[in-house]
Amino acid sequence: MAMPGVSAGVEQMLREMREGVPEGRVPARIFNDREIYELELERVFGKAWCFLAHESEIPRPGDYVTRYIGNNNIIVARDEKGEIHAHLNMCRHRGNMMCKSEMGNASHFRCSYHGWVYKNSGELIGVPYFNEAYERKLQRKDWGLVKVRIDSYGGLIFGTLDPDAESLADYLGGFQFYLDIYLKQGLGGSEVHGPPDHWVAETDWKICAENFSGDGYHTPVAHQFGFHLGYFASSGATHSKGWAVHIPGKGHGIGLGHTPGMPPFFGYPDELVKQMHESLSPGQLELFSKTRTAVGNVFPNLSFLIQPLSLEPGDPGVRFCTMRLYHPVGPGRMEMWSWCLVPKDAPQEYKEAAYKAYTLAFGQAGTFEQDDFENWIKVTKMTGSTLARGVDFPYIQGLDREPLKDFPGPGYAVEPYVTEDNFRNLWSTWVRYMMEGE
Amino acid sequence: MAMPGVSAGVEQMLREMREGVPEGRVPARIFNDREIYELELERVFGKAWCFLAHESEIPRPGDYVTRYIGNNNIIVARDEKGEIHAHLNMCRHRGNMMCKSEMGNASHFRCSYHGWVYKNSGELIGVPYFNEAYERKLQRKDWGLVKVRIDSYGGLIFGTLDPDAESLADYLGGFQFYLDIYLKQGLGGSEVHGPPDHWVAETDWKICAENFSGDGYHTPVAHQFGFHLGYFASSGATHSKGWAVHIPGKGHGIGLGHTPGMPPFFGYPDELVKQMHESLSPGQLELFSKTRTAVGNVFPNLSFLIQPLSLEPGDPGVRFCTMRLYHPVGPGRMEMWSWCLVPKDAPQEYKEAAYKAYTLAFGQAGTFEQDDFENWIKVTKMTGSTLARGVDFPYIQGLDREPLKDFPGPGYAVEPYVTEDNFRNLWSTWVRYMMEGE
Amino acid sequence: MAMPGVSAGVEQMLREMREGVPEGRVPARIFNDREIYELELERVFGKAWCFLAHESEIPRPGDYVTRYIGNNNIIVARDEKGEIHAHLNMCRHRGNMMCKSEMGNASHFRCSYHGWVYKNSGELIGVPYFNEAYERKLQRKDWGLVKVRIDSYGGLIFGTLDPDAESLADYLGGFQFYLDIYLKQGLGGSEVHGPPDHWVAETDWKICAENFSGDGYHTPVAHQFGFHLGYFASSGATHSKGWAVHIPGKGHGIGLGHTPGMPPFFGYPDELVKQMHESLSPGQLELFSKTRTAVGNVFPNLSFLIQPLSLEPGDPGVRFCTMRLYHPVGPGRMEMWSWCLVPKDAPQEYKEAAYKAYTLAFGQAGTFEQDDFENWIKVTKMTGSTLARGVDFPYIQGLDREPLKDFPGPGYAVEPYVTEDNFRNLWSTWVRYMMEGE
Amino acid sequence: MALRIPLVAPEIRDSIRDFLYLESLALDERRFRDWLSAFAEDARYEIPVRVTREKLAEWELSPTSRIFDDTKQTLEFRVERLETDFAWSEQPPSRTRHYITNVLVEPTDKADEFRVHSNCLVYRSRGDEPNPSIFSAQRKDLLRRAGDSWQIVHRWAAIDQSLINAHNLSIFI
Amino acid sequence: MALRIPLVAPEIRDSIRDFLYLESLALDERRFRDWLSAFAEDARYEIPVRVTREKLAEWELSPTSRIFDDTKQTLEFRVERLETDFAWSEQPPSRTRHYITNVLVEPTDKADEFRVHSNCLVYRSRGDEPNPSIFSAQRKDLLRRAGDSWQIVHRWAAIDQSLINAHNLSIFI
Amino acid sequence: MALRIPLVAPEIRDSIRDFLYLESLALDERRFRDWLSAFAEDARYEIPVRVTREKLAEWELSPTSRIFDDTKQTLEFRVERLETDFAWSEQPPSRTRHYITNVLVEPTDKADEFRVHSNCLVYRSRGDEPNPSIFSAQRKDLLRRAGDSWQIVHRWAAIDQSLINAHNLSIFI
Ligand code: FES
Ligand code: FES
Ligand code: FES
Ligand SMILES: [Fe+3]
Ligand SMILES: [Fe+3]
Ligand SMILES: [Fe+3]
Repeated sequence: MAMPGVSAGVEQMLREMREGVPEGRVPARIFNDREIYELELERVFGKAWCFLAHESEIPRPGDYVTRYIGNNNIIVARDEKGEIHAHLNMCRHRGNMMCKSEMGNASHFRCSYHGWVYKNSGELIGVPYFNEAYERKLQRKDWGLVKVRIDSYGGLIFGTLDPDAESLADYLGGFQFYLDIYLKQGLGGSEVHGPPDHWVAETDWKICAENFSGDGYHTPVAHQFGFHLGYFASSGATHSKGWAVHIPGKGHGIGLGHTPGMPPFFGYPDELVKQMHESLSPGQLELFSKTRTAVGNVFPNLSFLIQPLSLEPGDPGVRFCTMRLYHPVGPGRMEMWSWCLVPKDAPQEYKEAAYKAYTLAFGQAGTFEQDDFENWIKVTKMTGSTLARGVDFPYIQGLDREPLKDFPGPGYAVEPYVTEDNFRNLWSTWVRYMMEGE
Repeated sequence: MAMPGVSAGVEQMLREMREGVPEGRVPARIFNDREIYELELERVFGKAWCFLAHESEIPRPGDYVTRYIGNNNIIVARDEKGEIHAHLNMCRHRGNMMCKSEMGNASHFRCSYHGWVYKNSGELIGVPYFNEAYERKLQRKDWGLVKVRIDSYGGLIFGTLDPDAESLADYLGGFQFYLDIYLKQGLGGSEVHGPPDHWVAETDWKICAENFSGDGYHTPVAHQFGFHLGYFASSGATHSKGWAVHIPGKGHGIGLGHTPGMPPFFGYPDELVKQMHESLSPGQLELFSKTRTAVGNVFPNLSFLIQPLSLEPGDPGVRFCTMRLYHPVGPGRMEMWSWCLVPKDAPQEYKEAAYKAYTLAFGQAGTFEQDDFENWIKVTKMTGSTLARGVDFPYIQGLDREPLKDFPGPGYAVEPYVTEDNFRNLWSTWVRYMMEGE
Repeated sequence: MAMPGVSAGVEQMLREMREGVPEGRVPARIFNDREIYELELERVFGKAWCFLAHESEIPRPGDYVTRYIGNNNIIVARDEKGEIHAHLNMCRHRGNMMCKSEMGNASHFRCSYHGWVYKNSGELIGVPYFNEAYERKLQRKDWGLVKVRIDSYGGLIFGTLDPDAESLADYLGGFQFYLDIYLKQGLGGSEVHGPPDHWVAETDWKICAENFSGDGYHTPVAHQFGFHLGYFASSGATHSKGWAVHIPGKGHGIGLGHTPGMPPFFGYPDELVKQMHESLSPGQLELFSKTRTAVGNVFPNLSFLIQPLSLEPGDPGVRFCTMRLYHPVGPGRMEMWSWCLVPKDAPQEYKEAAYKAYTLAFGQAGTFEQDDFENWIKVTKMTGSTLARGVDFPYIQGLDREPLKDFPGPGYAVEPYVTEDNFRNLWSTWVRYMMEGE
Repeated sequence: MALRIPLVAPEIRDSIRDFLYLESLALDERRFRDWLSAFAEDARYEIPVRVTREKLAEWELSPTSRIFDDTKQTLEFRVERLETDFAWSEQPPSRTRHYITNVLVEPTDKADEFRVHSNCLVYRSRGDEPNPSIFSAQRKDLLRRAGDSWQIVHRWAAIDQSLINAHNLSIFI
Repeated sequence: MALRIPLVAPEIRDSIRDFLYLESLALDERRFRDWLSAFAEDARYEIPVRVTREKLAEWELSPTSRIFDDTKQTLEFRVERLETDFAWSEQPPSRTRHYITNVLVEPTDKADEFRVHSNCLVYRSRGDEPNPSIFSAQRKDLLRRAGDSWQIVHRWAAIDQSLINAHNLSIFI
Repeated sequence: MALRIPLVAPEIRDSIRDFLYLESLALDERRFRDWLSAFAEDARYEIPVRVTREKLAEWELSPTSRIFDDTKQTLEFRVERLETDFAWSEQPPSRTRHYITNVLVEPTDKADEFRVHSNCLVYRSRGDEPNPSIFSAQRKDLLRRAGDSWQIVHRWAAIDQSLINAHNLSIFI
């Protein structure tokens, strides 16, 4: 019965969590624990589809970026034929790092230790002293870079370390419908405005993942200044309004906040709105046009947010879109990667305005981001203590609500925006991964 | 037989230690070992009565300080009725930290993440969107802050994480008699001179606890400069004189150093001495008046010291009182918290002089403190090495001495001041906690 | 069957490694893993003969240096009779560090905590309050410093924590023949030019040990600048030429690189070469005179290198000799200790020139050293990731080559210089230590 | 010789250096309104995103990505926020200390504007966290004479890290 | 404008700045008697205890608690101690480096006394510990002219941490 | 009084200080040829090995061991190397920032040469490593007038650690 390589304490906690989540209980301990972290590297990040890069980050042949899945550094490169490949960024000879930059362009990678050379598609093609040292006996084809399985949706490149993982399409399981709000801004779709900024935080990645699975509950308090000063187009009185949707069993969730009386797609330039009538389906249009805030998370650790920010108190503001990755680097420790996605076909001045709004609200110096992380490092600190190990948190919001009938999109949809249905789905999915195989 | 969650190696060491202490052997390994540290958090700091604050630190309704028991951050607050409460400083909703300051005054605590509001007495009284999000189903009374059991003696507020712990009075077990030398300086008793200074040291907390359980042995060497320059009213020749007392089975111990030929209570202002004839019992008076140095520790990690310091070489000097807490924060790593206690009813100029003497001798820049910590970080470093794991230290001083008959105070009292009886009691108590339940 | 105190995963890996090494496979995981590190402290550094100091570092009575074996700090001292002793640098009373300096001169060590005094030969001779505190009952002879067994070869002082270890001569097992190239530079032998410089690197010590066991393969690439700019007397075309020798079952290995057409002993002053005709045996002369580069490692972590460096592009350059110790301080973390050995009887100007060449090439700012460590920290980083745990590295160079007949020196000798025979011997020795006793 | 740049009159150099010290004192004493007043109405405040690139890459400081991309108006937005009771990231406030060194002043083609190079090491400590954040930045400011003092027309600061070791940047550089 | 304080004559500012450099050089070279001589007979040397408080708390630097609370006499006590062979906390000695920046000099109502602001970053390394201690402090000194040099009448230094990351403070700031 | 050293004319002190800033700017902007040009043909560049010793030891900076022991020729060797594509230790390049403070200038017996004391804190960041290396050094340079600028005749820098917390020293101090 016992889970191999798992302590009795953690196994017990996971079993109780599996029972508890449907009843609205989640143990504090999962948010800061070394053993949980190490188990996640193997069971969550070793199994799930994890985000690597957006195609617009490597537009030309030879372009590459280096990213992470768990603690594995991965090269994501576009080969000369335009095909994208992902490989562990480790030389097969003695394990040196091949690409030491975050981005670049190269058709071949040459190792700086003994000089083995690989094509950007992973094949080993150069071995010094192949005659003298190897007597031609090394089978080059067996020693290419370690391949990582990839697939993509709407420009998002995902990778999985699990050869037996289901397809990305099945993994997303309908969440694509909602991702389009971020990825199909206008006919040309979305592109990154530039490289992400990233930073380290003493935060557990799961706290962020939960928050972006649709935590509309925190906004009026954690970002109270925005309401107070009139920089955010919502009010405490109506802030709970909107919808929450998740894909049962998959862990993905999104919150769609609605501000009564606001014009459709407010904060977008008209011509972009016009484009979206073509780029989006009727069901998407109906839903997204009413959406002030779209805050969603793809299990495990990729999030998105669309939201307006006002530069003048009270005006509806400018809508911006951010994509963020929570990269775990230790117990209660992560790297935050934050991108701004802009509509490819939007006017340049809108792109600039949206980017400015993004930097003012998100990214390391963003005023919303700042407050989120301040809260999150404190949650992480507190949940690491011995007393917290005995504590469950309540996840009962919307526990006995019925899902909405004839909701335009797939998945399990409820009203209002402020609820915890998405979180329960996130945690039951997470615990299933953690207990995999037992 | 095996101790659950304890490695064979540590269990073996603890068993041998339990046998060895009465014979004067303590293993070096206990002073720097990750597993020991983690076990202590659970078995020592999760069970014992631990110091939280002195009542004079939170004199007014609403005053609070945040402190630690083990790695648990605790709010110690005085409510509007003047009653003192202690709670885990963690929001029950998602675990955010409630009070982010070391001290302050508030009748209510509002969480900065989602806005739950608690009274400073711990009750949950405010939940945003109670209707919209919770459909009024959350039982507020079930979700107050996690309460910590407290009790106090002579202004010292202690807390325990163990609901079944014996009473504080039983826990102190007579050590109160000796604590009075620190707590009843004059009729008004003692008060803190101000907030403690605290700092981090690569030191195991137990090294300090042992030292302050009455290590008169180290003084002439570790603090040799004081003897050498005439700033300390003792001499190598007579330094061993005095008494050592401990409470068997409780772990508390005190050393009372005596300098022949010094006037009673030397270093105190006369009027304070007059007051002490009222504040102290005859037995206490008899003993304390002969005491130059009173250095004691309440198991596990709260210590006190009264001692004179001379500002002019050779003069008897000024008596000061310090209270210190050794807060464990990792294997071989701690936070030192150091207070100066002054007699509430002493003349202001004496308080100032005593405080100046304290800062010159103790606190982070204190000349005695400096040398102690330099030694202690080195002990910690050395005891963490693989060879040290096989080494026992000798604790045989006074092994076959008889306790003193008709000693004025309770507990097991011996002569001279320089002996190791108190330490053996400290270690046998510690190992009992560590092996609890087996 | 199970190895006590070893996880199933690591045990499995070690078993497979034991099978795999002879077939040319070594698992990436050994280069960055906490459990492996902790096991090494006990099984490799707790058993092997480890380098402590060179006799020329403590020439006079009373001279001492403090060094490490594993995480144990060791005093290596020359007593008044000129005899050398090694002891754990820990006071037996409470574990304080005795010598806090890297080097010095003292006939006695006095502890700064309670004043116990030891002779530099380890005997406890002074105990304060021996009457008052110990009632004369402490057996001084039982409480000397913890002795470390030592032995030496050619000025190299080694120590072992294993009382049952074979003799140093047996341990070296013939490698002395090759060590002489470093230790017998001229009639007076070699001496240190001064204290080592040392620094911390996020590198596993074994990566360095392998490299210096004769990794001629990396030189043309890792140190390409030297070839490219003409500062190194070799060329890619001929760089593989030379010999590799190891002592089977002992783990020691050396690579001897040869540059065709270079004069014997080029880079040494003539008079030194003349001396070596006396200091070396005919077999040594024959071999060493043809050697451009001599790069060797004494298991586990002591390395040497002799090599010429040109200050003018193209000229043969000046020969220097470095000795280096890889001191493990954590998983994937080490301290590098780097000395320059100079021939005692060489002209001063040659010593200076050799030292200048050494600092330009090795030591923390050395241009060759810089590039080695840049590669090594990257190898360490990459081999710590979860995907790397499944990866083996190929060690097949020279797998079915025959050893050379009538080679002038002992051990298993092969041609060419660039091969992996030495490494297979290194790793099979290492894994034997790691699985000791099972 | 490349180690010589046309330097300006000592009084100007010293006055600008003192101005930078006064500016950072305002920040470190959390007098954010005073600090704002150091900026011209048309001021820009920029911190580009740094990317780890190979030696000869065309850029290391992203031409498009920024951590701060502010005007005086948006700086005021930030200051206004810090003045509320809800700026959680600065509650309790960070303890900062700006170490301004290597100040070099160059003339520009405008007589009343000067290009000012400085190194800025920012020490930041929060709560009871024993490990401070230390930020290192190269600054290139454009300063304009304003009466007998100065105004910042352009503050450009490049942080010397690509992965920044702090959970947020709720302070100014 | 709040970013302007009445500054003093360049010679005075420069001479005071050089004096502070000389003072810290004495400390970093462990010439403690020389360092003592920088203090006036009536000098005070103060380092208050810092407490983490909410933004608008009446104080963050304790009005009553101090880490150092010295007169010239007690500084001499400390120096005398450092001169013995038993000052274990400095045996072997700390390697310190005082980085003095942002020096601003204000006149006081006394013609021969000046209020001097400076930032002081202290780097301290001990033994073979690879991680140094780094202390950041705001200093406000009162300096008095003494012949053609200066004397410290009041050294006030506030360390920018409430939980200090060092096992002791056996050095001076 | 020991806190007074004969100081030099303000113009010289300021010009030398600016020169040191320009030199470090060249390093931090990786203009290594420019940096080389700051050295005289007969220049020496020395960083001694530091050893942890007891208080009264005859030396702490080894009289024989050095980390750098360079002439202008060997500095050029290093720069030439950095200009290749194979200087792996600087590929990608370190991001350095040299904080030069406490500059004191002393005359020597040569009218055109000056002894310059400075403190040098070097911040160095590499790749996506969040923890920078921070080096603290005391520098004593000998500078010689060269036209209206200066040349370094002797750069002597002592790092304030005996066990240095960096995997290499591929940068200059
Ligand atoms: S590690 Fe890449 S070629 Fe050897
Ligand atoms: S964590 Fe406190 S209200 Fe949510
Ligand atoms: S520890 Fe050395 S004498 Fe006590
Ligand atoms: Fe938020
Ligand atoms: Fe003491
Ligand atoms: Fe090499």
